[in-house]
Amino acid sequence: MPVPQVVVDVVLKPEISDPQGQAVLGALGRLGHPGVRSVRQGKHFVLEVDGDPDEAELREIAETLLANPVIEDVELRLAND
Amino acid sequence: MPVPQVVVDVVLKPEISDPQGQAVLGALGRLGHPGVRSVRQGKHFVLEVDGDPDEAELREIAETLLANPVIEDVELRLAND
Amino acid sequence: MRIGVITFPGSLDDVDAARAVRLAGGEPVTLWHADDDLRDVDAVVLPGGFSYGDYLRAGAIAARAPLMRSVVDRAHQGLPVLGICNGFQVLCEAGLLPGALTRNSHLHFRNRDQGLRVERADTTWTSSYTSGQQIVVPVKNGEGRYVAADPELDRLEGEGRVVVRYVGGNPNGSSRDIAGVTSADGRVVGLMPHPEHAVEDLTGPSVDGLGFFTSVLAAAVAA
Amino acid sequence: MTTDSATAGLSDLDTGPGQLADRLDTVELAAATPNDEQPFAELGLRAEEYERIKDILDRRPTTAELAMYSVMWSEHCSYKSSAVHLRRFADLPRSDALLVGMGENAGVVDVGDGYAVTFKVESHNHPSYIEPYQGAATGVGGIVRDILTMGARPIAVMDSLRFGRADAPDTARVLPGVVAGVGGYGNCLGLPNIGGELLFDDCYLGNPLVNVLCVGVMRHEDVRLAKAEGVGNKVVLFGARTGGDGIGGVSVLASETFDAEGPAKRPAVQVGDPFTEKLLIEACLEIFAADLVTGIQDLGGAGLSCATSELASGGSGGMHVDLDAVPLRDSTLTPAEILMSESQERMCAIVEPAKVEEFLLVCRKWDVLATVIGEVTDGDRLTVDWHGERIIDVPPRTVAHEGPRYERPMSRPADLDALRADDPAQLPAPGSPAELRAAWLAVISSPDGADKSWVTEQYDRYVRGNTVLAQPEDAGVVRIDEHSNRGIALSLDGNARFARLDPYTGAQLNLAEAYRNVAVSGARPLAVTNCLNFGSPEEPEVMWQFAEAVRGLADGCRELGLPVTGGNVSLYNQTGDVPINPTPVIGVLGVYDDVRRRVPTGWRADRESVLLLGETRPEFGGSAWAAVVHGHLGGRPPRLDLPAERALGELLATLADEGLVSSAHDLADGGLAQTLTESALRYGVGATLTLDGDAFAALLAESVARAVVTTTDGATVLAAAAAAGVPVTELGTTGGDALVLTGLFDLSLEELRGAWTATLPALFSSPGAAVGIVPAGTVPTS
Ligand SMILES: Nc1ncnc2c1ncn2[C@@H]1O[C@H](COP(=O)(O)OP(=O)(O)O)[C@@H](O)[C@H]1O
Ligand SMILES: [Mg+2]
Repeated sequence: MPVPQVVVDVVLKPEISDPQGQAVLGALGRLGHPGVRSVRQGKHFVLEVDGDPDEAELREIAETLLANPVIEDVELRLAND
Repeated sequence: MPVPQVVVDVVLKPEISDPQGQAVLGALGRLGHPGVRSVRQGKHFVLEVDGDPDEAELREIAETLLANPVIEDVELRLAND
Repeated sequence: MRIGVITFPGSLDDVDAARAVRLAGGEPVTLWHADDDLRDVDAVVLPGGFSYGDYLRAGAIAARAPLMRSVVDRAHQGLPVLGICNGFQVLCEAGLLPGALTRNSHLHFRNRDQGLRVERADTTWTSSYTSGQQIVVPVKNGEGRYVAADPELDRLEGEGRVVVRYVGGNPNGSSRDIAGVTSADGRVVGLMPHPEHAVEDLTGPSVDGLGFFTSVLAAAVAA
Repeated sequence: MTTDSATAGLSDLDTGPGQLADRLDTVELAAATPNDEQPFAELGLRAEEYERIKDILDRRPTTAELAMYSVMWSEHCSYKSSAVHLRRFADLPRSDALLVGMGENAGVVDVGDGYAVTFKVESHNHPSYIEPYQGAATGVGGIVRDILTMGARPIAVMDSLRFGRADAPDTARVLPGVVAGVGGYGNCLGLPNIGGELLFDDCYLGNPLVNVLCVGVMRHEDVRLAKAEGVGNKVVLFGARTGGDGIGGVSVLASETFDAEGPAKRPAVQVGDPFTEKLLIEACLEIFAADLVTGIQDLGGAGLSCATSELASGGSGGMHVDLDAVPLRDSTLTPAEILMSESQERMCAIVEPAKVEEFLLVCRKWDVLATVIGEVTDGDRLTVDWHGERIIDVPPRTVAHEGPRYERPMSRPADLDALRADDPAQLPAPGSPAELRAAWLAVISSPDGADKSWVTEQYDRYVRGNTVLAQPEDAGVVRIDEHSNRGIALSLDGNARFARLDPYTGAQLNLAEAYRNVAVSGARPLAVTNCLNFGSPEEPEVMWQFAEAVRGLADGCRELGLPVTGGNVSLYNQTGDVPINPTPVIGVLGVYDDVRRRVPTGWRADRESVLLLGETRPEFGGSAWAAVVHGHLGGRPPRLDLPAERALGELLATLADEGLVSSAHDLADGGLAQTLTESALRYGVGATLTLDGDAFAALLAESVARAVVTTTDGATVLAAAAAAGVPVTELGTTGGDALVLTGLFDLSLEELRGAWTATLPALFSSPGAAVGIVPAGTVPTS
């Protein structure tokens, strides 16, 4: 039986500047990929949980530990596979 | 018209140790979330492209520039919204 | 006066902070992150370092350590707290100070001797300075860029909550050159530069950092 | 032992004969199937080495034994090509300062007041080429564990780096990652980086050098050794879990050359975890303080194979390990893979049964995983069980200390005479003051001569609060006692151009430079370490270079009265069949009774006399001027003069002790021009100077045994120099915002600073570099 997986993506809020994304964008431009217009870099977590995932608990983990709500937004999804 | 978005998730290859994920896992245990059994931490990129995304080009960008193919795997998806 | 210095797993400048306390004339008291007892200290320093490797976000995991609950409670009752570098990051993550510290704009760790202007010489930790005084202390960080939303920054400026500002170059891209901020009551202060590395002629670029530690001692005497 | 290796899968062993998927290759099976074929050649063993293993065991080895012998008999672990030469160091006259000599994890030196210092350099060249950040990071981790293993608290690191041409695309890939890795790991451990080297040359393009030094301090009585003694004592493995990292790395990759396609086998890169290492350090120091171990060894190259066989071999010989007890990160590992894994941040200790509980308690406090995996046994066999069956039964000495030794053939490089005949005296010299000025600027703004702060600002120099001098000073200086102010100084130097022209003299010149850097800083030189980076030992010309360098270093140490406390050999540094220039990196440790007497390089005050100590000759062979201005390498290196170095060193120590000089800076690559530039720019103080005689030689020749000092008491310094037999030239006086060379030209500090500081940022500050993005096609296909 597959272990339930939860994927959490954490991205900087749009109003917070993202030097890593900027650096990637700059490099892509120089390397001949001018079609990329913007890049934002965030974090990606894959959690495996025992038994049935408790969505409320996972959301709390994501919003209070994995992300800093002062500067970051969170997206969470169950990805059983 | 929405700008086409491409999402790239970069994760460490399974055989590579992931101290970042380990640190999160340890914290979750101490904070009373023993149900989480494993955590892997990776990077999450959101790219906006001009016009129609050229999937082959994007895949190349993801695999050779956004990730270090020696230690990382890549997942790419189009996320028009 | 007893000044606690907390050691988290991955704290590095705890010995330095304790030395600075001693050189200022205080009694350093070691505190362990996993305890919940503040051992009757009169003030607390959260030192620099990489708590839990800073693998998740700088300061994020340490801010949730058992001892931090006591620190937060006592800080709300007026206990003086100083966060240096990683300590500043922990205080922001714990909600004791506003804003957040993120990856430097140039994306490198940077260690240099840095000019600072003391904007507020009336906090518990800066009373040994004069307002507007310029000092030199080391900075060394990879995630030292102070950020907050613009209205929040306006509010902080309006309330005079910026304690120190970078001069002669901004080492990490911090908003409005902010190097350190304070709580509304002036008793909790956080800053990215390392005053504990500027307390001896032999080992520092200056002895300008000593004032942070003498300030809190003076405050205790006055109280 | 740490490792200079990247890694390869051990797929041969998974499916090799005798290891059927459902049938474990046990000692019993090996005895019953003597004729099974085994993949010894794929594992880097020669046919006669394989035969010797069979002789030792009186049967064929099991798969696990074969794995163990192959890694331990690799060049990297067994020093099979270099050992016969390295003996020269052991033959040096015994030094009173040496508490623990060569052969242990690191040598230990008495620095007075009951303090002992241990220091050592290690290379992590090949892994850093494949994955610059992690390769360099794990290099720091490895050498730090070596120092910790001796019982010492690590107190500082240094890094000596060499890359291909500064403007080559692959350098833009490798350098930023290496620097970030050295910084990322060292900063996170809380170890100040106090110095190093950064040099560029085409010969390192496909084979950069990443050499890291760590230094540690302890009390004399705290010295720990790698030996397993006391029957019944427990073997405890602690630190990170064991994963599939770097399996077979040592044997396969440190003993293999790189061609354009990179290493032949797919590497499994090791990812460093400095946070775990920091906890490991604190836990170990608590364990040492409570006297809980009788022997200890770090796990580096060859992992458990190395640690168990070295501990057993260093002790009474008997040890039993139950491999099932090893905590794994990956449950699919085979026993051979567990034994060879190079997972980082692990240590192995021998603990008396009565102390095991307390040991485990300290580990728990620091969140360090610790597991009893075996015990010291009677007899002289190392045995290992897996799932209740015996898979290893060997005499540990044959694995760890009695590996093969070769007298490799040597021959003097065929091109050496032509190279030496190509005298730089034939190069066009600067004909006018304007040309000389241009040559000065070219040298100091070349990637080798330019300001290194782009690199060194990425390193924490302040942590621990005891750093007295760090980059860009001549030596890194650390206080080791806050009350007595006892301190130490360290410098690493490795001029490979000189060594290419003459490896014997070149090694001595590097020793002389490191010695001089320590001496100008006011310390008394005390001991030597080294990291010898060379090409393939199977090339007779390389082997000759190696032997000459070792002979040179040993002779130099004898003359200066310094012991060699240890070192590291890194061979197979080449691209295709082109070896790197021989690169013996030499480290000298010095000591201060009172570190407040340290002498910095920079000028701080106006109106001080600027004096040049030592004698200048028109020596340009292997010089920075010839390389930078003419792309030339030829002729003879500068004449070595160790008695003059010694006289200079003693004079400088006296001047420092008596507080007679306010600055001192040695002359090395780039000659006086480089030294004046650095001293003036440090605090922005200029000078007005007059050069006698040939201004070109005065500014750009690289004669040895020289230093510039500044003083407010010129007469006394002149007298002291005369008494010491050191020639002195009065150059002029500090002050102003320019270097004014009377009758020649002026260089404003502003222009000088612009030229000196712009080079590295212009090369390496592209936005992509910081996020690891470099032009396609430059990533090694591995
Ligand atoms: N990779 C490095 N890491 C740390 N410090 C470095 C590095 N490279 C150069 N430095 C420092 O920069 C300064 C200049 O280096 P170098 O010219 O090689 O010194 P020297 O000629 O005195 O040996 C020294 O203080 C040296 O320690
Ligand atoms: Mg020097």
